[in-house]
Amino acid sequence: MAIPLSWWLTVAAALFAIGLYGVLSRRNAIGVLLGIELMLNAANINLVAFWRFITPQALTGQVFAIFVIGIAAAEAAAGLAIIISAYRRRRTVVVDELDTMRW
Amino acid sequence: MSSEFAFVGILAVFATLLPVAGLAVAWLVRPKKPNPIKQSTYECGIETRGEAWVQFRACYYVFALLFVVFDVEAAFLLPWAVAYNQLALYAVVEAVIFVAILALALVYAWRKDALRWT
Amino acid sequence: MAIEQALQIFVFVILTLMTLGGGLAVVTSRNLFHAALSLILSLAGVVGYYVLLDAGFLAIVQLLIYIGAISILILFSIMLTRGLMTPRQVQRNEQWWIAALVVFLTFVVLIVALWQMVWPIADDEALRTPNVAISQLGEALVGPYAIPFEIISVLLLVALVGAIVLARETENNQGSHAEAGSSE
Amino acid sequence: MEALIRWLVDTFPPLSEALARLIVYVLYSGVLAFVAPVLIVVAYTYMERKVLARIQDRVGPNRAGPLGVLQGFADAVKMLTKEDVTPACADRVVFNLAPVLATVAAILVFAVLPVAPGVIGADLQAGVLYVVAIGALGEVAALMAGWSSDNKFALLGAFRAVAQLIAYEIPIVLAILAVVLAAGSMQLGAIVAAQDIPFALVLPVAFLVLLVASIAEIGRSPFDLLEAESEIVAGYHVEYSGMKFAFFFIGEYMHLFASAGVITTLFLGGWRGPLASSDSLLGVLLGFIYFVVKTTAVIWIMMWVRGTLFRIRIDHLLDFAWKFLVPLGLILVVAVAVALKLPAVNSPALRWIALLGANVIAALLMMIVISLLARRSRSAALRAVAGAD
Repeated sequence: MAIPLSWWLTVAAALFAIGLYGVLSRRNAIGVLLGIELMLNAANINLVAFWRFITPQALTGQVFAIFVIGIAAAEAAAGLAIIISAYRRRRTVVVDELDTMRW
Repeated sequence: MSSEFAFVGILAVFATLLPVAGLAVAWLVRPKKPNPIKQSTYECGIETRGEAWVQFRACYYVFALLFVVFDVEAAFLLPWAVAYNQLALYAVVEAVIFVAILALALVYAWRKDALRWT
Repeated sequence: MAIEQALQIFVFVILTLMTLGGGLAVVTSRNLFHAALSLILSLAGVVGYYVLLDAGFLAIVQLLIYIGAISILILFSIMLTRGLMTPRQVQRNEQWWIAALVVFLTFVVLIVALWQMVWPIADDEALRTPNVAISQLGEALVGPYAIPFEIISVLLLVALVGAIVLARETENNQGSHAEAGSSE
Repeated sequence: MEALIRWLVDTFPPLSEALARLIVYVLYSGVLAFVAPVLIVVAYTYMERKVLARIQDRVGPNRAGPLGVLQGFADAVKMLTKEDVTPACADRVVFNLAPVLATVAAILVFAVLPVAPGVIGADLQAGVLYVVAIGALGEVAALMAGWSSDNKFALLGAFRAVAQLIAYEIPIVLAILAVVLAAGSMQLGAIVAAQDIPFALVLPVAFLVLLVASIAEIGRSPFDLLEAESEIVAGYHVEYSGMKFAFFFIGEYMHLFASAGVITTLFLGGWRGPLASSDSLLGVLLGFIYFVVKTTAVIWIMMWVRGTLFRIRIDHLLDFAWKFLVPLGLILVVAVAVALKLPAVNSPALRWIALLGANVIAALLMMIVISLLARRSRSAALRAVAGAD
């Protein structure tokens, strides 16, 4: 293994930070969702890296990563449906303007 | 890194080179005489009205959704199919339940007429 | 062996440029369609990461589900919510600099923490022979992980039902009005 | 491949195993990426024109070279020297990337195809899944092309294309699932090795599902809605001209050959045939010939279908995928799984019979369901008519 574990974790942390920035700074709901996808991927890189370096004989890391991908699919499907529904009712996908649930 | 994926990587690089080289050669030999009429949008011959961003119907989304659901199903069922010969009977029952739940999703979409192209 | 290691590092650097560069473009691009395409680039980098980590099956699942399905879904939704595409409005909210600060601090904390940590790395023998058999993965999915396996299918069913209800509800509310602008 | 690597190492002692492997890989991927596309496009465009001409009672190309065999090269020169017109409003980067991605996606499938005994670029553990996953890149390319052209027809074509491609990808996956169940592996090499009887004979329903869905997946008539000339000009690549269009075209024919190759590998025994083996050079060559002949036969069937059937409507197209092929595939997978676990199935011969039985039962079940549904919708329609009176 030419690349040590800490490099992988660093890259994953960087990707996570980028995704977090996207979630916090985007006005567009779909942009927020893109940020979430980045964060999920960062988590997945960590899972696979830990599996490879710490428990390479076990299956847990890979199985978990597959479950995360499956859950990400469900999350994207439901999230985007909500966004499309909101767009069709309110004609906007700007997060700040979707505030009916605030009160 | 396994050697099989190394081959896929090499092939990916070469496969990118082909169109890039082709486009580069074409860029060198082809004539370049642009004018505004030529570069306008090619639709009906009369002048284009409005932007290309016409509103699309939501039923496209429902089909994409079903696709995602079944794609995930495939990713889960294929390892099961590979291991099938080593599996006991309970594993078959589990997978049948898994398929049945997803078939339920299809039946629901069907019953709700979400599959109809209106 | 040294050549192979150098090659791995080279590939790793390229993949990192793809992943992080794509990620940066995702969060900064003004054009949402470009942001989604950058997401695909970033995800392709992650596919390469999985290959480098010897998780070949996972790499292909990532390609199939993330690039093949989820990003198509995202591109579709971007095209369905068109209003935001035409005006070149600012895509950042007012608190973006607070967000940047928070994110930077999080990143620093994470980096400091993970570089100080001593990880219980497996022994060399185990590192050389990772368990990558797909058939064992399949056995695990219906064996010890049987309950999550079934729950995933229920989750997908629920997500689908919810999404269809949402999409249909709005169609009924707006009736023919919404379809007036449709293209076909 | 492995034999060639070993031969290189033995003949040129200073060569290390890794280096020999690298040389072989570079050579083979060079062949796949540069030689194969040219040969395939020239040969199969010529074949397609001749076959269609014969079906339509015409002569077909007969000017360039004897019998018009050089037509493909003539087209290549024409494409190369054509002026490239990019719409003024197009998003140039994405516009130029789309044909590149379409070509790359089509070529990458060849990495896992066992084209001759022992000749396979990468016998990935998840080979068939890789084939399906790479197909998804083509969808992304279509969306990129349609979006960046800034043209209503292109965008509409891209939407239609993707709706169609994703609809028919699911039946493909389900048919493949049946094959994987029967073969017990996702490696294409192992699937070929498992076909003592070609799977087309024991899994005929899965074979037909894959064949029909593949025709749809490569967007050929009767499923050519994505480039229906009479409706939406030319689909997502309306605005492309010259070499950029040519690369969409190359990608299409590479995709055609790759799909037919996958069908051959999964269902027709791949390179298997009398005397084909990896032991001798002759056996390898013979295996390659069997592979090409079988693949060409599949392509010929696709051209025959194209020349015979007319384009179907988009709602019928999607109905056919979601309301017929997908349920059929689901029933088939369950039936095959159950058949393989029957206690009586304990010898190879019985295994084949059980598989065939599962296919027949799945087809019958689907027919019963369809006829019941058809009867119900007919009576509902009749009631509606009666109510209207």
